[in-house]
This record gives sequence, structure tokens and C-alpha cells, in this order.
Amino acid sequence: MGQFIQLMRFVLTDFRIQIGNIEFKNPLFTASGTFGYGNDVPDFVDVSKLGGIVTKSITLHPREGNPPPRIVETPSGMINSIGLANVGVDHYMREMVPFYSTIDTKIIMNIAGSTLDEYCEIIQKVESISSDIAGYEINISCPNVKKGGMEFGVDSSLTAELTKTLRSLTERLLIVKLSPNVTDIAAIAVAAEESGADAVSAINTVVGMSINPMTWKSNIYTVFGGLSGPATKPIGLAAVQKIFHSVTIPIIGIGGITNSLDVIEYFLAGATAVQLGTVNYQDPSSGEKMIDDLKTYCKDLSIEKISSLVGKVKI
Amino acid sequence: MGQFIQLMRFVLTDFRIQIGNIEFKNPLFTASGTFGYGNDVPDFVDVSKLGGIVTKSITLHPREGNPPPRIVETPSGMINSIGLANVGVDHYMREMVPFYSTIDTKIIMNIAGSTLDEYCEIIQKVESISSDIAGYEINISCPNVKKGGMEFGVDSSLTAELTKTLRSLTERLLIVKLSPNVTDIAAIAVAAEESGADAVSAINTVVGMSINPMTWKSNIYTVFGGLSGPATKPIGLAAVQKIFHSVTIPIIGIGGITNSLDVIEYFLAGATAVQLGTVNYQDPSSGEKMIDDLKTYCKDLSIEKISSLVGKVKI
Amino acid sequence: MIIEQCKIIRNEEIAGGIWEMKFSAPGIASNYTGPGQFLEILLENKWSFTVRRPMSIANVEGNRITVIFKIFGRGTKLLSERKIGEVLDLLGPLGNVFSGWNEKYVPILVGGGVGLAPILNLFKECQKYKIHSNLILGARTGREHFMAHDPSNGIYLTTDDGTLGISGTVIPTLKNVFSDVDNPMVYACGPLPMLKAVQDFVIQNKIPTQLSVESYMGCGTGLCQGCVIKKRNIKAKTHSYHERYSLVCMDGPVYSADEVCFD
Amino acid sequence: MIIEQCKIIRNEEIAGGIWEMKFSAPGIASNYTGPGQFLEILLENKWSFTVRRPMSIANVEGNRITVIFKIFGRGTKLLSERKIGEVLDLLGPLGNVFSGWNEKYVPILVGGGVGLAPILNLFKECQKYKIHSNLILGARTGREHFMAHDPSNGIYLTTDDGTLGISGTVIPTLKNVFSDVDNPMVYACGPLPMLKAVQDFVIQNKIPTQLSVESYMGCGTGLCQGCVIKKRNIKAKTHSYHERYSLVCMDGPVYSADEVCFD
Ligand SMILES: Cc1cc2nc3c(=O)[nH]c(=O)nc-3n(C[C@H](O)[C@H](O)[C@H](O)COP(=O)(O)OP(=O)(O)OC[C@H]3O[C@@H](n4cnc5c(N)ncnc54)[C@H](O)[C@@H]3O)c2cc1C
Ligand SMILES: Cc1cc2nc3c(=O)[nH]c(=O)nc-3n(C[C@H](O)[C@H](O)[C@H](O)COP(=O)(O)OP(=O)(O)OC[C@H]3O[C@@H](n4cnc5c(N)ncnc54)[C@H](O)[C@@H]3O)c2cc1C
Ligand SMILES: Cc1cc2nc3c(=O)[nH]c(=O)nc-3n(C[C@H](O)[C@H](O)[C@H](O)COP(=O)(O)O)c2cc1C
Ligand SMILES: Cc1cc2nc3c(=O)[nH]c(=O)nc-3n(C[C@H](O)[C@H](O)[C@H](O)COP(=O)(O)O)c2cc1C
Ligand code: FES
Ligand code: FES
Repeated sequence: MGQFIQLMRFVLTDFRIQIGNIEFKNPLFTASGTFGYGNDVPDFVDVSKLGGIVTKSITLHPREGNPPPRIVETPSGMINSIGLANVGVDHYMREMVPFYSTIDTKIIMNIAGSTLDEYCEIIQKVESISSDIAGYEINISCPNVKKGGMEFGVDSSLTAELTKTLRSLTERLLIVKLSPNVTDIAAIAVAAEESGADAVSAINTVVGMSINPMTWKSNIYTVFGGLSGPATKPIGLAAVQKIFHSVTIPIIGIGGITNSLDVIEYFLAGATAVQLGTVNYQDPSSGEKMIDDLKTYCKDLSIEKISSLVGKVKI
Repeated sequence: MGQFIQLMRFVLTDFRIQIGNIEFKNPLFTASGTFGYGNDVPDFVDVSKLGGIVTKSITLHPREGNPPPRIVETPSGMINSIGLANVGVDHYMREMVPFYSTIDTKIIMNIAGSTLDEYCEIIQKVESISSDIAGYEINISCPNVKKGGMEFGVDSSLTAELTKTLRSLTERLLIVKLSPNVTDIAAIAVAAEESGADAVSAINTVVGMSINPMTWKSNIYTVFGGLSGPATKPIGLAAVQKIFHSVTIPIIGIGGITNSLDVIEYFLAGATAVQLGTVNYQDPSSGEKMIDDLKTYCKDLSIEKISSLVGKVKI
Repeated sequence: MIIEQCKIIRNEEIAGGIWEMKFSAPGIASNYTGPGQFLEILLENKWSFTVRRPMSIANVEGNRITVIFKIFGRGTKLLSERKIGEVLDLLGPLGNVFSGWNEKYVPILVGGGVGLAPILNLFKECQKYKIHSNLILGARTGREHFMAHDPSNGIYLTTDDGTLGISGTVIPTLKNVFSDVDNPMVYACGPLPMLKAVQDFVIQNKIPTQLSVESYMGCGTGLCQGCVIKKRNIKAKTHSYHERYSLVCMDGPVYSADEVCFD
Repeated sequence: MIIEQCKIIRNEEIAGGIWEMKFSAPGIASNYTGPGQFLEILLENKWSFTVRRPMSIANVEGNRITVIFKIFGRGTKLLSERKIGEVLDLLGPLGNVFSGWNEKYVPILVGGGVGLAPILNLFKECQKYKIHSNLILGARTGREHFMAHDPSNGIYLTTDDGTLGISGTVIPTLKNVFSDVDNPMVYACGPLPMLKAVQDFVIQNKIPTQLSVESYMGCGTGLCQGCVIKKRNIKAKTHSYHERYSLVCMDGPVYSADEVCFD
């Protein structure tokens, strides 16, 4: 009987989380740029296991991206400079979005622009058509495109202006994705919150560089690229913890997650959900596996609601 | 005969570098906080092989540092929060400085303070006594002490004020050590240059955090600490490259160096010299070994002057 | 395309710095469609090796898959140290295949350096179907070769330093062989300078040619958009959705010689 | 203290999750000064393992050094997979030694968990000098023990779950043994809760005691200032130059029980 009750408890561990007015079945999302548009992943991946999918950044016009080399491995990480290669919003709405009605996973459309107007135009296009998109993640922080919105990501007042404007255009979830390449990430988060964002996500990639010491060539065509992967986990955790002490909206933690214990670290630091990026390149079904491992963790520690961990780091 | 000339060439590879009016016999220095005061290293280390030694940060008064835990390993890196534990300037001048007359390696005294006056008082004390100190590295960037000067490191005008004031107090080498935890590290470097710094060094540690997911405890007593080691090499390289395009004074590259090819990367990105930090914990004689490896590299590539590599990355 | 935990059943140095590794990989083997396809190998430590390492399939026999690799850096060094019985996490089969080889053509197969794996695979496949082909393999020096120089059977080895077979790069030999055959079709894989030289020659001489190209890969599954190569001309709709670049992992690694651009 | 490349000459699991590894380490062995000292082991990959792993010396015989370790995380897992003949980079010997053990006292040696290595070392040393001592070793469960429970020879094993020897922690056994001996001197090493309990008991009973403590180490050589432990009282001049903290790698790992503070 005691055993039965204990069994009951794990069955009931509640993985649902809430951001804005949207409920997600679990807090594991894939990160932008690491899972395509969610419609063209390898067959062995069951996208319906994920709490959410964040699309690669979509721009007003199609973008071919930067010349190669675009990627290089670094100690416990990698640098990329894809340059926002994407099909553009029109193609996206026409070709990819219909797929979403076939899956039971929330879709967050990540958008990027180089001017306020570009961001607005994208959202207006999406809002003009009925679709299964749950919300937007605003990329104000792509470090490897000259006009990729970096100006917004490093400045509180620009972030505020952008957020306020986009807020007026949509009722959907509005998430602002923050750059770690700033002096005070919490200040930018506060600006986003005060301007109506439903949540912030952090972090995008860290500006990095790599050189081939034998050929003297930059390993990345654009010289500077974005560092991601395990190397950046401490930076992402610190960002989440700082933001947690500054805002009341949910935080989506990103950066260097490779296993379920990393997810727990992000929760304890203050994240309500997390996004998996680089780990998808090793195994695009990592998310499914982590959900199973999280279930075991919660069972072992008798945790009834995953959301009860948020911000519970002991200092 | 041809062989003889080639032989001659490697013998003559010139490792000397110049910063301000000081010549260093080679460009490999140890980084602050990772080599003590240079006087108490393991017996098997030959400090006279190094181009320079940067002391741990010295403050006006002795500091006991932060409570433990102060250190934790992270993917390809570590976080520390030592809290500027040091003997204070008086003890340092009395007990450690006399040792320097016994070695043929340039000593750079790293100083930290929480107010402009503290920095000044330290330098005034040092300047009032004759000593073998070649110059100062100003730590304006220690991320784990509340009053550790962080205010200076993130602000161009405070950096300028501090640099200008210290410049007026000493003819010795004045190096400003920069924090990576800023939006625009090049702007701070420019402020230091314009205010009379002889060089800048970059980077200090990156703000990071780590949590034990089983006990839910922060792995660092002060919660936030400084990330160092290979994980941060791409960040350090990017910082050096950015600064290189903004200033004309020499840059001392720091961050994640573990071998001679890492040193080459820093040179190509724009460094005139480098500092070795975390690698000393694996092997405090790493510097000596890297000098030998650099000699082989330069021989193989027929490089006559190590300084000819500075900034030569091919884009 | 699947992820499979595969036991190593052979790992031997077959020439100087060149290793042959065989796996038991029933799942991947049963999805395999032909020479040109590759695997993405996960190296043991998730912290230390962020991205998988792409390796061409050199042979498939029943459940067994062979790769041939050269020790290049940290990852391939680690691979060479793996022992029989250990298990590696493989993602595959990936990519497209060499196509169009049949009785109507005389295939000339050109492999250089680490590019010999898919070329050898195609060579064996031609043998299996009794299609007479010519094989030209280049290396820097004799100790990197593991086959016999045997021109009478259409196997030509070249070395940059002349220590084995024909002295020089593969290009002069390609030209010679080309002048001897009717209806040639060239298949090549190897280092960039070699591919460029092959491309120049075959375009000039209008020889139908397929090149298997390399690029730095982040994922092998189309997700990272990192592995692009520049296109020479514009294809209709590809996995990369773009006109100027093609994703090597999805649209390649095999391209017609007039499709890709190496600058 | 030196850095030495040492060949592994033994690596066996001697109890559940507990491994014994032996090295040929002539240089370190010749510098060794006694039980209590430790090594810092560099794990193969510089990228993946940033800091060395400290391990107490469990025995020195001629050129050979033994460590006993428990699989705790990534690093100790990797250690357990190392094969005989492989070489590890060791830094040592480091730290101070257990002192004051001689005929005048009856040593009571208390070891728990991974803390048994230096305690076993001291036990053997006492045997060598014919000093009768008592050995109390604690573990969570029977399968973690590799010695025989042998109270008649002064060897007491305890298990938290009662599956071997005396049920319970080492503390009740320590109290019992203490009440039986004249002039006891306690030496202890083990997990924090055990050391705290030992400390409480010995201070209350004014028993001269030395504790070997653990702390997270960045270097083992005094350079990082990371390994501090809080002091209970103030020592004159130590390597840490400070009054409130002591550097475990240089001033420890062995401290008098009244010197250190575990909160
Ligand atoms: C489709 C394809 C098929 C290949 N087939 C073979 C083969 O059959 N045999 C063989 O020996 N090699 C093959 N390679 C090359 C092989 O992938 C690299 O030699 C290997 O990844 C080097 O790993 P490393 O850790 O030893 O090198 P590192 O030390 O990581 O880097 C050294 C160099 O290896 C190359 N490299 C490293 N990682 C990658 C990556 N993820 N993608 C592409 N290149 C990389 C880069 O040129 C890099 O500069 C193939 C590559 C591709 C793209
Ligand atoms: C002086 C001293 C002597 C020791 N002697 C022994 C011994 O004889 N046998 C034994 O099994 N263990 C001993 N330890 C503990 C041993 O160092 C850790 O178990 C080991 O470092 C764990 O490494 P890991 O990679 O498996 O764990 P990780 O996965 O890296 O971390 C798990 C835990 O191991 C501990 N740890 C990790 N790195 C260090 C480090 N650099 N310094 C201290 N603790 C660390 C921490 O508690 C950490 O939370 C000793 C520790 C010290 C300080
Ligand atoms: C190859 C690559 C492409 C990416 N593209 C985008 C993008 O288009 N938009 C965006 O907001 N973030 C992008 N990112 C950043 C990721 O979404 C994520 O913030 C970052 O990689 C950190 O997470 P990780 O360490 O788990 O990878 C990209 C990351 C990588 C590695
Ligand atoms: C344990 C530790 C202590 C440090 N203490 C100081 C310090 O006192 N003053 C300072 O300017 N930098 C200090 N640093 C920063 C280093 O000097 C260096 O900038 C940083 O570690 C990056 O280099 P690395 O990756 O080679 O370690 C410390 C670093 C570490 C790891
Ligand atoms: S390797 Fe990632 S898209 Fe091709
Ligand atoms: S471990 Fe570095 S000072 Fe003790």
C-alpha cells in the first residue's frame, strides 16, 4: 500500500508550466537555430514530446546567410556565424506553418530584424493569418549579423521601444531573447518586462573568435561568431540568476544544457523553462531523453511540481 | 651551408617584446592570482624562464578573502571567488619584494582597490621605496568582490579618471586589466589609452555561476564567481581582436591558454604578450614548456621575431 | 537516418596514420543506400567534443560498416585509441550517393588523402557489378598507401614524394587514364586543392563528374545550417532553401562538378 | 613536490565502487614523508578536466604508491577505466602528515568513506613500528568494505545499514573503544558529518586528535587560494597569511581537532 501511494506520486509529478496565458506540457523547448522550423527534423525525433519548439530566426526577407566557414568547435563549445540564413516570413507562413496543426507541441516563432519596422512587418504578416503559432521570441541579440538587431539587444531604451511596439501588435506570447554581451543583462530584462513582454529568454550566444594557428586564418568567415555549448553554461546560469532577482515575469534559461541535471541547475537559478540548443546537434532527440531523466529525478526527490524548483538555489 | 644558415635562423628567433619603455625577454607572463607573488612557487618551477610575473592583486589592507567554497570546475573551465585574499601592500613590500632582486624576470604588481584613493595610496607606498617592480597592472575588473573596483571596469569615464590619476603618480609601466563583462570592451580600452596607460590586458574572468543539482546549493559561497580556463578562450580572443582595432598601445592577451598554439592564436588576434592563468594549476611550469614549444613553432615556420605575428590573422 | 550504439569490431592502422574501423551497425547498414553516404561519430565525452565527426562509409557488408580515417586532430586520435568491443554512438547513414555509374560509362575514380574511403567503396561496388573502373589514389608519401600499385588492373597509386607508384599528384595520372578510355565518368573525393584541380580539368574537357566534398559540419542533420558550400549555378529547391549555398550534409556530399564552387 | 609521469601498475575494484590504483612513482615516493600526504592527479584531457583530482596516499612501498578511490563523478569514473601500463601525470607528494603517534599513545584510527586511505596508511605504519592501534572503518553498506571485521585484532567495521560488522556510524564504536584504552590519540578522516561528530566527541573528552580534512582544490600548490577551511582559533603564520582561513593544501590536510571549524 505504501508502495502504491509512492507509485501514485510519480505518476502525478506535474511538468506543466505557464508563461503568459499559455500552458506548456513541459518546460523543455528547443532553442532557435538548432531545430530548424520544427517541420523537418530527423524521423527518429518525436517532436510531440517537447514542451515547445522555437523556430530559427525568421526575417522579413529570405536570407542566404554568411559564407563558410560558419562553424568551429572550441573547448566544450562551438562558435557559429550562420548569419540568420532563413526562408523569410512569407515562405515560412506558406510552407512550414501548416505542419504545426499536425503536432501537439507549442510553436514559438523567433523573429529578427534590423529595424523596428522590419520586426513590425513580420508580426503584422503573421497576425493577419490564422495559425497555430503560440507566440514570438524576439531575437534582439544575434551577434553575427551586422544589422541583426544587435543595437536593440545592448540598449535598454531601444529594447523597451521595440517591446512596447510589438506588444501593441499582438496578443500572442511575447518573449524577448537577451544577449549576454552586455554590462547589465538584468537592466535589459527589466526594460522588456516594463514594456509588456510576457517572458525573457537568456542567453543567446557569447561573442567569440577562433583562429587556426597553422594557417593563421580565422576559423569563422565573419571573424566574430557566437559561442554556445557547455562552456557557456556558467554564463547562462549567472544571467538567469541575476534576472531572477530583477523581474517577476518567467525566465527561459538557455546555454550549454546537455543533460537533465543541467536543466535542474537552470530551474534552481530561476528559470521557469529551458531551451536546448547545441545539444541537438549531437542528438536531436536529446529533449525527449531529458524529459524521461527529469521524471526520474523528480520521482527520486519526490518533487510534485517541477515549477516548485524555480529559484530555489540555496545560497 | 644552406643548412647552416637555416640553423642560424632558429637560433636567432627573437622573443623579446616591448611594452612602454620596458623590454621583456619573452612574451609569456603568469596571470594575477594564479602564481602567488612569484616568490613561493613549487621548487620545480624556474621562474627565471618567464618573461614576466604578474602578482596576485594586492590591496591597501590585508584581505582574508571569501568564505569557502571558493572554487568549482565547469565544462573546460572553473569558477573562482577568492575575494582578493592577499597580504596587503605593507607586508608585500617588506616580505616579498626583496626576493625579486634574486631573479631575472620582470615583476608586474597587480593592484586592486575599492576607491580611487585606495589605488593611489598603494602606488604612493610602492613609489616611496626603491624596488625591482617593473610596473603595475590595475585590476578594475574583479567580479567577485562587492567593492573590488567593478565600478571602474564597466565605465569608460571612471576608467579614464583612475588611469589619469595613477599615471600622474608613477613613471613605471601602467597596464589596465579589462573586464569582459561589458557591452563594449574596446571603448574601455580606448579610455585607458587616452588616459596614459602603457598597455591593456584582457580578459579578466567572466561572471559565472554553478549549482549542485543534488543538494541545490550554490557551488560558490558568493554565488557569482569568475569563469576562467579554456572555455573562455574564444571570448578572450574576440576581446583582443576588438581592442586591437581600437587602440595602438600593446595588448596583453589572457584567457584559457593551455599550450603554445593558443599563444599563437592570441598573437594573431592582436596580443603583444600573453598571461597564463588557470593552466598554472595543472602545472605551474607550463610557461617554461610553452616557451620551448614556441621556439619549435617559430623555427618550423621560420619566424624571426615573435612580435611579427601580432594582429596577423587572415580574415 | 538513425542513432545507433555500435560495437567496434575492428580498429587497425592499415597504413601510416590511416586507420580502418569496423562497426556492427545493423540499423544503419539496413538504411544505407550506397557509396558517398557518411556517418557522424559521437566522441565519448560530451563536454570535450561538442560536435560529432563526419566519416564516409568505406564499406557495408551485411551488418558491418567500415570507415577509414586519418589521424588529423584530437578526435581522430581518440578514435584510433578505441578498443574492440567498445561502443560508439553513430548517426547515419547521412547524405546522398554517387550516381550514374553503369555499363555505359567507364568510371575513373580519384581519391586523395582521407577522401579515399567513399572512392574505395564505389570501386568495390563497381567490381561487384562487373563494371570495369579505374582507381587513382594519391597520398603524400608511400607509407600512407595500403594497396598495391597495379596499373594492369587499373589501380594507380601516386605519391607527392615519389616513394611509391607514380610520382606527383593524381592529376597527371587522371589525364593519362582519361586519354585512354571512351565514355569516361569521373568520381572524386579528396582535399580541396585536389578537388579544384579535378574540377578544372573535367569542366575543360566536359567529362561528366561527381565530386564528394567536405565542409565543417555541426550536426549532419540539416539543423545547424553550418556546412554550406557555395554553388556554381542555381539549383531549384534544395534543403537549404537558398540559391547561393547548398547544405553539404543534406544536399551533398556528392555534387556534380559543375554545381559547386571552391573559392 | 614534483610532477612525475607515472605508470599504472594496478587498478582493481576492491569493494563496491572502491578502487585501488598503484603507480610506479620513484620520484614522488622518495619525497614522501608519511601518512596524510596526498597526490594531485591530472586526468588525461586538458580541455575536459580543468583541475587535478586530489587523492590521499594509501601506501608507499619502495617506488610504488597506492591510492584508494571511490567513484564519485566524472573524474573518478575515468580513473577506474584506466588500464595497467597507461601513464598518469601526478603532482606530489603534497601536504603535511599525521604526527605524534608513538608508544606513549594508543592510536584510535577512524576512517569513513573515501577517507579511509590515509587512515589505512597510518594503520600500516603503526603496525610497522609495532605500535598497537585500533582501526574503525565506516561505510554505508557491507559491499563497500574490503577488510574483515576483526575486533580481537582491533579492527572494527561499521555499516549504516548493518549489513556488515557493527550497525551504525563509527561514533558509537569510537566511544566504546575510547572507554577501553589509556592514553588514546584519535586520527580521523572521512566525510564532513563524521568529522564533525568526531570533533564534538574528542573536544568534549579532551582527547588529542588529528583530523585530515577535505576541501575543493584548484591546484594543490598554494597558488589558487581556493582550498581554504575556516579556523577555530588563530595560528601564528601560515601559508595563507591570514587569520581566519587556512590553506588545506599547504597547511593541511591534517589539523589538530581544535584548529578547524566545519560550519
Ligand atoms: C562528409 C565528410 C566525410 C568525411 N569522411 C572522412 C573519412 O572517410 N575519413 C577521414 O579520415 N576523414 C573524413 N572526413 C574528415 C573528418 O571529418 C575530419 O578529419 C575529422 O572530423 C577531424 O577530427 P579531429 O577531431 O581529429 O580534428 P580536430 O582537431 O577537431 O580539427 C582538425 C580539422 O579537422 C576538420 N574537422 C574537425 N571537425 C570537423 C567536423 N565536424 N566536420 C568536418 N571537418 C571537421 C577540420 O578541418 C579541422 O580544422 C570527412 C569529412 C566530411 C565532411
Ligand atoms: C586532500 C584530499 C584527499 C582526498 N583523498 C581521497 C582518497 O584517498 N580517495 C578518494 O576516493 N577521494 C579522495 N578525495 C576526494 C576526491 O578528490 C574526490 O572524490 C574527487 O576529486 C572527485 O572527482 P570526480 O571527478 O569523480 O568528481 P566530480 O564529478 O568532479 O565532482 C563531484 C564531487 O567531487 C569533489 N571534488 C571534485 N573535484 C575536486 C577537487 N579538485 N578537490 C576536492 N574535491 C573535489 C567535490 O565534492 C565534487 O562535488 C580527497 C580529497 C582531498 C581534498
Ligand atoms: C548554429 C546556431 C544557430 C543559431 N541560430 C539562432 C537564431 O537564428 N536565432 C536565435 O535567436 N538564436 C540562435 N542561436 C542561439 C541559440 O538559440 C541559443 O541561444 C544558444 O545556442 C545557447 O544555447 P546552447 O548553449 O544550448 O546552444 C543559434 C545557435 C547556434 C549554435
Ligand atoms: C583562482 C583565481 C584567482 C584570480 N585572482 C585574480 C586577482 O587577484 N587579480 C586579477 O586581476 N585577476 C585574477 N584572476 C584572473 C586571472 O588573472 C586571469 O585574468 C583569468 O583567470 C583568465 O585567464 P585563464 O583563463 O588563463 O585563467 C584570478 C583567476 C583565478 C582562476
Ligand atoms: S552539418 Fe548541420 S546543417 Fe549540415
Ligand atoms: S588548492 Fe590551490 S591553494 Fe590549495
